Amino acid sequence: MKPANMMREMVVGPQPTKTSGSDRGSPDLAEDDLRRLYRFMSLTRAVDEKSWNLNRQGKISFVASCKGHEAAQVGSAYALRAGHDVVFTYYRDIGVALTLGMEPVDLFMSSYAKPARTNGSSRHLPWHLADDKLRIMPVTSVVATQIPQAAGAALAAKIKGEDVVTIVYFGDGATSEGDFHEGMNWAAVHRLPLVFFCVNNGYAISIPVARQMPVVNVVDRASAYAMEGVLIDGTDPEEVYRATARAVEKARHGGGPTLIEAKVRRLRPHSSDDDDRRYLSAEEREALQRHDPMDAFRRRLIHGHVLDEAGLNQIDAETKAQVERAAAQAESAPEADASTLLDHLFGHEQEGDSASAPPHSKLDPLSLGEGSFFS
Amino acid sequence: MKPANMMREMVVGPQPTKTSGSDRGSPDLAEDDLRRLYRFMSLTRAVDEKSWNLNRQGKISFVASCKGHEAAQVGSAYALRAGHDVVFTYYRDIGVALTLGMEPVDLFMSSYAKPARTNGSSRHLPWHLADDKLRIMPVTSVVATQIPQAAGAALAAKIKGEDVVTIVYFGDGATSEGDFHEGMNWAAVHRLPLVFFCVNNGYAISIPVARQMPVVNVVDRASAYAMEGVLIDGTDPEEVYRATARAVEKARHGGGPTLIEAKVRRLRPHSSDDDDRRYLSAEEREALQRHDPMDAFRRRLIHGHVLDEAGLNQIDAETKAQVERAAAQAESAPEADASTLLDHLFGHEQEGDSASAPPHSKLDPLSLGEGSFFS
Amino acid sequence: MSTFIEAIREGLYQEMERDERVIVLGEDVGEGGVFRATEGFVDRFGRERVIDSPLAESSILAVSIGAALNGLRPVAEIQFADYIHPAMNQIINEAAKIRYLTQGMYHCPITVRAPFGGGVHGGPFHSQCVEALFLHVPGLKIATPSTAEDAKGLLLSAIRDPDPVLFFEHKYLYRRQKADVLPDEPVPFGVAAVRRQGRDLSIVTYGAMVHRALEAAELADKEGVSVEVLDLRTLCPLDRQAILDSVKKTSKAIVLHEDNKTGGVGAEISALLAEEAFEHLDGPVVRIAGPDVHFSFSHVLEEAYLPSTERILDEVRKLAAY
Amino acid sequence: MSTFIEAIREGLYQEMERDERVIVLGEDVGEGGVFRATEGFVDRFGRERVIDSPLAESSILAVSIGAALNGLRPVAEIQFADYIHPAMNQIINEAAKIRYLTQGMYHCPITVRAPFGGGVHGGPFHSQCVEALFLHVPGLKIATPSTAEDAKGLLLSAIRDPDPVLFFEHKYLYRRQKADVLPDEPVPFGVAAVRRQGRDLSIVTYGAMVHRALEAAELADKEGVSVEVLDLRTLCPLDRQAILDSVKKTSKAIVLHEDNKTGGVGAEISALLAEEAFEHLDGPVVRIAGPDVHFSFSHVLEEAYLPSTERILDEVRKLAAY
Ligand SMILES: Cc1ncc(C[n+]2csc(CCOP(=O)(O)OP(=O)(O)O)c2C)c(N)n1
Ligand SMILES: Cc1ncc(C[n+]2csc(CCOP(=O)(O)OP(=O)(O)O)c2C)c(N)n1
Ligand SMILES: [Mg+2]
Ligand SMILES: [Mg+2]
Repeated sequence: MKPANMMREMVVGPQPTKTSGSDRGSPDLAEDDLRRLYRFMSLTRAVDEKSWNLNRQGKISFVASCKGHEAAQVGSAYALRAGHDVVFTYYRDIGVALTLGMEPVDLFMSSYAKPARTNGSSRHLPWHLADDKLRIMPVTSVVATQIPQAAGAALAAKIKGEDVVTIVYFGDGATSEGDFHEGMNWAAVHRLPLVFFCVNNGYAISIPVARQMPVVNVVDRASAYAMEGVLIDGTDPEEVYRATARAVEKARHGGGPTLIEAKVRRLRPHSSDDDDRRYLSAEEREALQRHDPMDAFRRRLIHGHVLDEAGLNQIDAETKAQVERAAAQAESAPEADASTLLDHLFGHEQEGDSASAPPHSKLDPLSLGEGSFFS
Repeated sequence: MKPANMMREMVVGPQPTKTSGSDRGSPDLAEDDLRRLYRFMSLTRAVDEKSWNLNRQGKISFVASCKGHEAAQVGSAYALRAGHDVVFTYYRDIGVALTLGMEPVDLFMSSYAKPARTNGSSRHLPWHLADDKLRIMPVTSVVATQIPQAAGAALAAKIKGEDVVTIVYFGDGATSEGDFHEGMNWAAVHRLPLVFFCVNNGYAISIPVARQMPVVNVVDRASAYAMEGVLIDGTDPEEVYRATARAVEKARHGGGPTLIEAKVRRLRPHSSDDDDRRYLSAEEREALQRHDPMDAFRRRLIHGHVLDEAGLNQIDAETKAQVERAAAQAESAPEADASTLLDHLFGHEQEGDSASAPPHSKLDPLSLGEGSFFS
Repeated sequence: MSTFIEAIREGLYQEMERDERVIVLGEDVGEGGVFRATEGFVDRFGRERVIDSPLAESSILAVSIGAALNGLRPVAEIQFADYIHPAMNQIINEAAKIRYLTQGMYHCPITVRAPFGGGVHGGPFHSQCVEALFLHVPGLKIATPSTAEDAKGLLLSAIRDPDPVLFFEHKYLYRRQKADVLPDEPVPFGVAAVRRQGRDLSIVTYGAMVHRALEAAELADKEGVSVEVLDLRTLCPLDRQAILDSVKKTSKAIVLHEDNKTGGVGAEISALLAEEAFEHLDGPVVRIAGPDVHFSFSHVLEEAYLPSTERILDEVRKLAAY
Repeated sequence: MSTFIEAIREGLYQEMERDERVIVLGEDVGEGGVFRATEGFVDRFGRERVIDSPLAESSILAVSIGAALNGLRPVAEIQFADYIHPAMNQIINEAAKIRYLTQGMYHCPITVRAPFGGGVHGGPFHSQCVEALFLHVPGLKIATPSTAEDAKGLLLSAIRDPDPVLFFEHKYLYRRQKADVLPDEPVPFGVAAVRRQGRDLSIVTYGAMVHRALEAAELADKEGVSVEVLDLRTLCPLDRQAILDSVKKTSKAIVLHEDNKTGGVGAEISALLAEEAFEHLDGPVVRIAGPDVHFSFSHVLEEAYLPSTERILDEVRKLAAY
């Protein structure tokens, strides 16, 4: 059993590297950074709350809330070089996207199923992030598939000799899939510049971690790959930032992959389609609410004289207003056009090969099926 | 790095159980047992040698030799209750089958692709064992698929409340597949009566373990599942027997699963289609031959006065003669009958439900495709 | 009145009562499953027979196979058919081949339940049709009930079947299809149902599209075109005789499904007709299907994807006039 | 003279010389691969670009996808097509959907090479045909060369293609097909080849069966039946026009493949003809295919499984006389 301080940062794994203090040279967070972290968390919370409310009003059909995950998402993304490092997310990682610079409207466009450049909006499910400018890679809803894909992206960076680090996000449930094992194994065998960031919220829908895996922590799995495992309190954005920054810099300098496990609590059901009262008692649900990362961080900022109550409220008011505008903009955006249904199944060009390549014949998706459907 | 005695039996994993001595009450091997072990190993070697020669003569088209694996196969199978415990093998496990009581002729029937009751003979590839009387479960050639299947068989035994232990064999390469991870995880979460028996011969075809996994030993993966891992010298049948017997009895008495890793050397190429001179130097190949389990065990038996040279040779002569008869019998057996091609795609009965079940209509495989092919 | 999903639940419950070898396993089945098919099962049958699996589909199938080989009758739930793909190796290379490769020494009586199909605003990963991926594989049976009665009756057959059955439940029907009385006995596999008699042309279909075909047939009737609607119920065994009989009677055929057109189940049925009913055909065999793209989340795109009653009616008119 | 497998090797080598974004990865590719397609590649291109993978097909695909998303052009080798199934999720749910779901923002230029097909005494796990499992999936291209020239030429197209290509190499042809001169330029996808002109009926086929069809056509010619043989070369894009053109000319069609009959590629081609060439057909569309069972190891059973020249000839005679 773990001691009471299990939520504190600790290093596990077979060859534990000393990570206490700032011996990896990861910069300490200045007050400005803390205020920025708070703003991103506040923005994330505001998007999440608004989305949940829109769902309850019947305006958007699906939300996988990230309430409770904000510190893990924002703190880790804050350690990345936006637009340079490669990012694989999963379906509730809006805090990662917002921290990297995605506009809230992009998230609402996807929730409203309105067509937009990013996130496969209108085709893909809400919050299935994709943005080439931010190097947020496309993902599906299929749990864990992005994990070995991230190994591929990291392998490419290594082959190309770039100083790009790849980070991949996933839940505790994802670690049961074979793809988790295969991705960890590849990364470790090839010592890839890759950070595995597991957000352990204790449940895969209704299934508690104890019915998913025989070990107490996800990081207990790191030793099977001779990989460093770092267990952190995912409700503390500073701790998340420091651990991620260290892992990222290690990866950037040839030190290979790290598995970070950020323990968080789910402050809402799994998704807007889930009713957690079926598997959690009122007491259990109430206990979860005590781990709201916003509350803790607010207290810390006040206590450290970084921001006072009024300053925090001011930020919250600003992000809320920003979010209201974004949601309204998405709500009034035009619906998808049915005539686009067949577009973009295949490319018509041979990228980078336009000169030497032969013309591909008959690549029009129209010829691949219902040619007359729209004609 | 492991100390020099890494090939000795040792226990790894997070909660190491004391396994030195005979404190689990596993019976020590009597002289009779040793002689029996030797006979099974000799028989296994004889079948293997004969098969290899038949392949080189062009009489049988495929052999996945088990030369070098005999002690691991025989020693472990000797710890099972034949016909009671459930056994999942892989394509080179003939020593397991012979020890459980399979007749050599059954193996040759499968090599000659002649129809027989067991091993899917004539349809399946050689040595893809299946024998319901011996409770050897059917397997395919697809690496690692049998591992989570074994968890299912063990789960069934647990649900039925039987004192049946399941054992599953696989190679080092198989541990890279997602199915290995998923099977280990199930077994550990459900504390199943299951023994994972990994025969680590150092290679997956041409790929050395170091390019397959980042850890030194397969048992280093056990801790990810809070499972006991036992590393043994797979060329020593007594050590193999003792470790397996302990794991089997532990499983039988509710102690849950164990991962055993038996280190062996491949004394032949991966299969009759492989040429290991492409990836091993002459010195490397020669060094492997120094780990022949037959030689070591013979010396031990002579030294311990269990059998003398003549006695050993006598056994070898007997198994050789037995094998010659079996091969000849298979060679002269009739070929498959083309008219059986469509048989056994589906069952025509509803097992155990004949009274209450409705007649299934049109289940004849003939109606499912080329109905007129043979008519 | 029982809904389609209640019929599933009742069938499963009845079989677990009747045969203690039956177990269910899958993600979240313990708390009832995301569609409530196993609601209350843990209370009645205990966690030993109602097993929450880790989030790992390959092992859900593999564990089912292993348990079946060791005497149980597992019913695996794949939460959405869209997530059956990680288990395809265990289904296609393992379950489907056991009986054939061992020449009947072993067999693999497992049932795999999976909600499939679109029209519920589920987007690309809660809408997929996967039946055609398995139709091609020898050794697998496939059921696709379209009514609440069949949902239960075919499920009883599936669970009692000695071979692997993929049981695809169209989730659009879960709460929309209802039955006054559910059957107590299994509905046999391989027997198609004529859902509506007709003279002028036959629509061969299955799953949710049965109901759109019936709507279109109703409208066509008002225009004087008599449409027969054949519900296949199971895709393997496929009731070839019923298809041939219907088309021999009407001389014209439309094959209808929601799944992508190319290489879909409709291709097999068209090919069957082109090969074995050629002399009886008075017109081309028309396929109405989803286009060869993926499902989309936007309701505009989803509607554009799904064969509509109007589109069916349109093709009926054209073919009738041929 | 180059064999089919040498043509593959030459094509791969040429592309790796030409474009340093091309990497190969797979089991045993470092020592040349079990069929020697990458013999000598490590010496020339180094282990950074010729990557021995762990034994794990899902990750071979996933790593390829991720590397493609990050700018490389991976060519993955699946040792035998029979082992592609663990990777089906990464192919069907991931690679095939990336461009469509992101509306072209991302695309996935990977090539997956896999030896397939029987006739080499490989038994149930070194003989499978898997092309039909992917034909149904929007977003995947599929090449099935039948000659050494096409083996190289289509491979160049595959590697330069901006989308995922499944490149299925019939292993029966590896050493049996030879070419004097290999093309230096890509052979375009989606253009079928008339391998033999004929008047009386068309055989539409691909892969190793092209050569059996030609044998049967030769024999039929002696009997006064003129058979056209159409080699599809790629199954997606499918050269629908060439199929329709050929059958409009001859009025009769046989669709031939080695893969299981039900739900095979032949079903799609038959359905296409039944739908779009109905008025031109003077006889049923005949499918000749493997029966709906698995491959067997016994040569007797394997021969019984595979469509033989005699069987093709027999069907040609019957259809010609129709
Ligand atoms: C392969 C696959 N199987 C099942 C699902 C359905 N599903 C969606 S989310 C989820 C639970 C995921 O849990 P976890 O990885 O812990 O992430 P969390 O949602 O808790 O953040 C499941 C089972 C899926 N999306 N993909
Ligand atoms: C899923 C799968 N991929 C590839 C193969 C081809 N193959 C057959 S044996 C083998 C190596 C297996 O190595 P290991 O598990 O160490 O067992 P060993 O043969 O060394 O005993 C490979 C790659 C296969 N049979 N199955
Ligand atoms: Mg979770
Ligand atoms: Mg090995």
